[in-house]
Amino acid sequence: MVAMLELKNVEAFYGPIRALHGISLSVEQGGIVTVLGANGAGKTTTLRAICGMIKTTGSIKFEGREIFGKLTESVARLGIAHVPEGRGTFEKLTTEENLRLGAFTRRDRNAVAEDMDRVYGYFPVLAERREQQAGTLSGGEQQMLAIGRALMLRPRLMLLDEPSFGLAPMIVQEIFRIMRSINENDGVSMLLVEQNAALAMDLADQAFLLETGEVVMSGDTKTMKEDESIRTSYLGY
Amino acid sequence: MEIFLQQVLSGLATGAIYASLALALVMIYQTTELINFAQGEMAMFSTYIAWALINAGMPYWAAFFLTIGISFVGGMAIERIIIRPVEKAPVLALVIVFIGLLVIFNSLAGWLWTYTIKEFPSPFPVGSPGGNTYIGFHQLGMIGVTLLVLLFLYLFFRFAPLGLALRAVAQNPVSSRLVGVRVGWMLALGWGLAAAVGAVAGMMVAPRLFLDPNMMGGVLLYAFAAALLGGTTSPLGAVIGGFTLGVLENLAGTYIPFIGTELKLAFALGIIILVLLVRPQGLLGKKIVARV
Amino acid sequence: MAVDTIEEKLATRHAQSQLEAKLAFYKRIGLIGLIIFAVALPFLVSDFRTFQFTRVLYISIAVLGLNILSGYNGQFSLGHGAFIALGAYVAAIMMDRWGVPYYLTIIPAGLIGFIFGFLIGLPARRLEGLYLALATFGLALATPQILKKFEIITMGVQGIVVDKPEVPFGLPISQDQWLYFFTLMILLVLFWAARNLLRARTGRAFVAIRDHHMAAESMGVNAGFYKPLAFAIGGAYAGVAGALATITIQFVAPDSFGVFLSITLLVGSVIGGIASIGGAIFGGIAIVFIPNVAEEISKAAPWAIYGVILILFMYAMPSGIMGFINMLWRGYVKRLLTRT
Amino acid sequence: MIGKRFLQASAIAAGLTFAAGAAVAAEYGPGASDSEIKIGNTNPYSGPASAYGSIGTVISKYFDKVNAEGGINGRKINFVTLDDSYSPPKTVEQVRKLVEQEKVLFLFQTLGTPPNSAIHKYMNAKKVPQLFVATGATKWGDPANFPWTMGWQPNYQTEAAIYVKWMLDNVDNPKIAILYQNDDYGKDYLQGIHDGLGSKASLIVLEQSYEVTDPTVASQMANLKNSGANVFFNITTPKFAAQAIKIANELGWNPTHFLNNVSTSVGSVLTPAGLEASTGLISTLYTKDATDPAWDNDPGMNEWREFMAKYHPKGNVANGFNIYGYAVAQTLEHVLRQAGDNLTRANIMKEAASITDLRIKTLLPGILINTGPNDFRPIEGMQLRKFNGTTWEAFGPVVSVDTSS
Repeated sequence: MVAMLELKNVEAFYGPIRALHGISLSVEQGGIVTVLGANGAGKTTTLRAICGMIKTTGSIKFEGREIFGKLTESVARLGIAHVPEGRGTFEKLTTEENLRLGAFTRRDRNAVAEDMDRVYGYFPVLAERREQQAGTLSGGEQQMLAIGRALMLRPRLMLLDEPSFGLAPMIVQEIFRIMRSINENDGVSMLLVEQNAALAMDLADQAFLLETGEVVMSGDTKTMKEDESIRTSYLGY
Repeated sequence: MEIFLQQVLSGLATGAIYASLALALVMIYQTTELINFAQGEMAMFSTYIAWALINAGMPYWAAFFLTIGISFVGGMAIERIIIRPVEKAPVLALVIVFIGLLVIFNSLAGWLWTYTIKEFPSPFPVGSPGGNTYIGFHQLGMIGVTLLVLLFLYLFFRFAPLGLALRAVAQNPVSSRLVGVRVGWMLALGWGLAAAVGAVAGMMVAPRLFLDPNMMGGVLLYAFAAALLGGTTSPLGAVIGGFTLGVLENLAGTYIPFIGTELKLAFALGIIILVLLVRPQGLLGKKIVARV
Repeated sequence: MAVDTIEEKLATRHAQSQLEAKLAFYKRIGLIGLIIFAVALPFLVSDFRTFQFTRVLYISIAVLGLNILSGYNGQFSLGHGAFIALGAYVAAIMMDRWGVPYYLTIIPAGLIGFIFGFLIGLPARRLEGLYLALATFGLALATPQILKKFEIITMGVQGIVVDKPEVPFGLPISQDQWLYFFTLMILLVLFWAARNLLRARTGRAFVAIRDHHMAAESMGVNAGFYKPLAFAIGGAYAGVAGALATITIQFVAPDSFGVFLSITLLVGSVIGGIASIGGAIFGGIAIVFIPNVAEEISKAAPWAIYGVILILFMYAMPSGIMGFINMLWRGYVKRLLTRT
Repeated sequence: MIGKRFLQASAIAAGLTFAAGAAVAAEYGPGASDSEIKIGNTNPYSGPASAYGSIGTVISKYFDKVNAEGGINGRKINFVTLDDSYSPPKTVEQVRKLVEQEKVLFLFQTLGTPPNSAIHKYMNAKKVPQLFVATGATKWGDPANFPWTMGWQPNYQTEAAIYVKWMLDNVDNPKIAILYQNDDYGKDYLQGIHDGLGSKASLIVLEQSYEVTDPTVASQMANLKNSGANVFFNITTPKFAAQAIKIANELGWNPTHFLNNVSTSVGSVLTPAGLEASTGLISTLYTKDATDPAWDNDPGMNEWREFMAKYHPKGNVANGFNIYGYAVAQTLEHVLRQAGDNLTRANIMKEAASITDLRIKTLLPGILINTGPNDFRPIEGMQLRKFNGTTWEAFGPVVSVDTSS
């Protein structure tokens, strides 16, 4: 089976500084893949490289097509929705306007309206906050909004950058539960970057471990969980 | 009392001039947080285009809408061709480019059409309602058109996806890209809109001020002040700012002998600065309280 | 070559600073060379050119004031011409009304510029970016109107004519040469003072406020004092420049100080490199000579050419001439580093 | 003192020139030779006052014509005109360039009161003629103190005095309102009105000023109307004049309306303002107006039209500056022809001060140019005219009011 997303030997640079040293990884159709690693290991950079947000070399294929070197907005138009680090909320717009923006590239009005209802179905709290300025939402609500906005693109692949960051455990649980059902109900593949390895390993079927810009270990999450070193350094038990 | 009424109405009519250009300023400010100092000269140049079209025999309204179209495309072209290379340069470099544009348009207009003032037709009837001496049909029409443009912009930003995308780019270009908004074209769209709104402003004020290359030079500062007073991100604020400024200036010039007509602008600016000291976001600008 | 580890980075930085210390010596030699050139200049060119360069010098002083205010302290001013007008009128009135010799007008002009600048700077503390731009733009626009309004003091639209300074001590040079040296001397003192000021506590406070307002405040930098101080210093430099302008041109009138003077200063400041001391000289050169170049190219529409030159300049050097030179310099240092 | 050394130096230089010149038949100052006469000029070609730049342009074109027709006494005119943006410091720079580097024989038609004020002293110290300056201020006609500077057009104060005199004779119980531009030109007129009124200054009920940067004078006009005045002095440049005339009409205010000469163009002021609204305006004119149908078949104007068509096709015929520039250039041509082969600075000045009854065909009938060693005011006569809806009709004789006393 052809991988939905395939990175081969991807290097990425911040100015003269190389942040990724030839990463290769892949996401299967309908799968959830998590990228683990310490701060500065290159997790966020990997997502940015996929979206053409930084200078890269190597090959990035989405559904068999080379997307390397494309503009960020063109990548989004292919059906890759990026839920960025820090949520990227349009703070001065209302919740609903944020969601409408998610569907900016789509022309199928009726389906957009359906999707809007579906997002409100997943996150009823957003429906309550519909006309509120998004900047005034709580952190958890903004995270939900970010995921909802990504969903509005009707993506085939979602890139999620630390959705648990700075949120209370209860809310994190809730968000991860919804992510699973999005994956199952809507068939959206996911590439998840997480610090909270335990949670991520539970959700994902595949995991890649990054250290200073290199993949040091990969495999399906069940086997990975058994690994001694992973358990002590990332899972903490 | 009669002079008071006269000055207020005349102030509103003048305020419409400031408001219409302030609207154009707000268009570019929304997306780039910059005040385009060349906006007035661009509006003046558009008005010359309309004048040339009308002089070539085109009916008024055809020329009116064609000019808006030309200005829109022209504005976008300026962004794509001239502004784009300095998009990432320091703000002041952009300001210098704006100043460059200002002098280019001014000089070009003088060179092409000379500095002799031109009469520009009004689409509204001559005279005034009921023959009153306070406010004529044209001034009323000008105020009406300003409000129409405002309504159009309100609807556009509120309901059109492109309008929404423009606002999004203004706030968060990175996130905008992630949802597939072509940011570069949105900036160009902002310029196109600004040029189009400016063209309307120019064509509305020219019958009052008479068309010459310096027609909008003096208006720019007022429009700038009006936009800030209203809150630079709010089209409604810009319009209210414009009207307020027009009236304020007239009343100060009339009723405060020391200020007189010589310092009325300085006085009006002083008041605005005082307002901004108390309310830095302007009358209608929104202050956002973000939670982390 | 991509630099990878922190250790390597630190090592290169160390080597770099050592090298720069060595290069500083050459820099100093270069500076002395420039000063010698500046002193020799009036003997190499005609009186008219000398006069033109005198204009460059005093305009450079004003641009430096603007650089301190806008470049180092981040307060954007579109009204710096007002301070020049102030200094110019102080000098003109002292010379014309009270018969004060020209050389005694410089310090009062600077002082009044300083005080006035501080006063303007007080409300400006609460105005950021565009608001400050508007306020100062308004100031620039109101300057000629105010000068006309207070006719009793300023002689209104007629302006004031003053005498051209005589060469002192029987020196065998022309009046234009003497004026040039007089201006050059003041310029050197003011540039030296600016350099020391900006390297000292005050300069660091200016920059800290510009870059991280909140952080600077929390670290005990009193922005409420330093921001008006930057205005005051900018005003003082412009005031001195104004007095020198009066002495050089021998005439002041409200029309000399219109809005475009202020805009031109900003243009010069940005073209020279706004956050630099040396850039002010390039700014002065640009202000005096670009219009002449534009005029050479097209008599019909010199302003259009002027605008095109400005835009092309910003394409080529978005951080100004000094920014461009610094970039070349850093490239050169880097090349030296990789060679060692 | 203005540089004594300078004066001495230039005196010696002048002496040398004289000595060298005596050897041959012709005498030349700097900038003059057997083949060329070099003339300097500054005009605002850039900046907010660029509108005046068309004067410099039309003068250049006129000298193109002169050169194409063989020049003056066999010499081509080299007219060097530089841009000063109407900024006095720039004027000083450009004028020094003209005098010291370009070494022109003299300056001609330098434009604007502030720019000319800035170089006034310099020109007289250098003893370089500052001829026929383009400003109507009074101070240019002062041969005793400034023997190297001469004006050309009637000065603003004279004009104002003419209006005042006529008004006092013809308007019952006058109450005066004034709108003026807040600069040297407006203030000069204002001064003229005050001087003309003398002890009757209390007749002025309201004075309102405007800045050239103001977009509109609507507010001022409302106040002026409200003052209850029955006489209106409209001291404005073309754009504001057209606005003021139009607004007065809209306000239903019909005073005795004096419009200054600067803005009398039928085509570019009165037509935009509305010909009906303009009917009844009173002004003084000294040049013919191309847009006034009265001169449609005038031979003098036809000559001018031919010149415009052939040498300045881009020029706007409705622009009065094109007639002004043409007329003043013809005045200079007369002076240079009169100077013959004696082209020293001193002689140019002497010839400029000895014009007798010169008739320029684009000036109104009856306007003659006269100068003398003590009369540095070439045009002094003006004629009151009233606008009848299509043309300016003369009434009364050519008058001149002497304000020099």
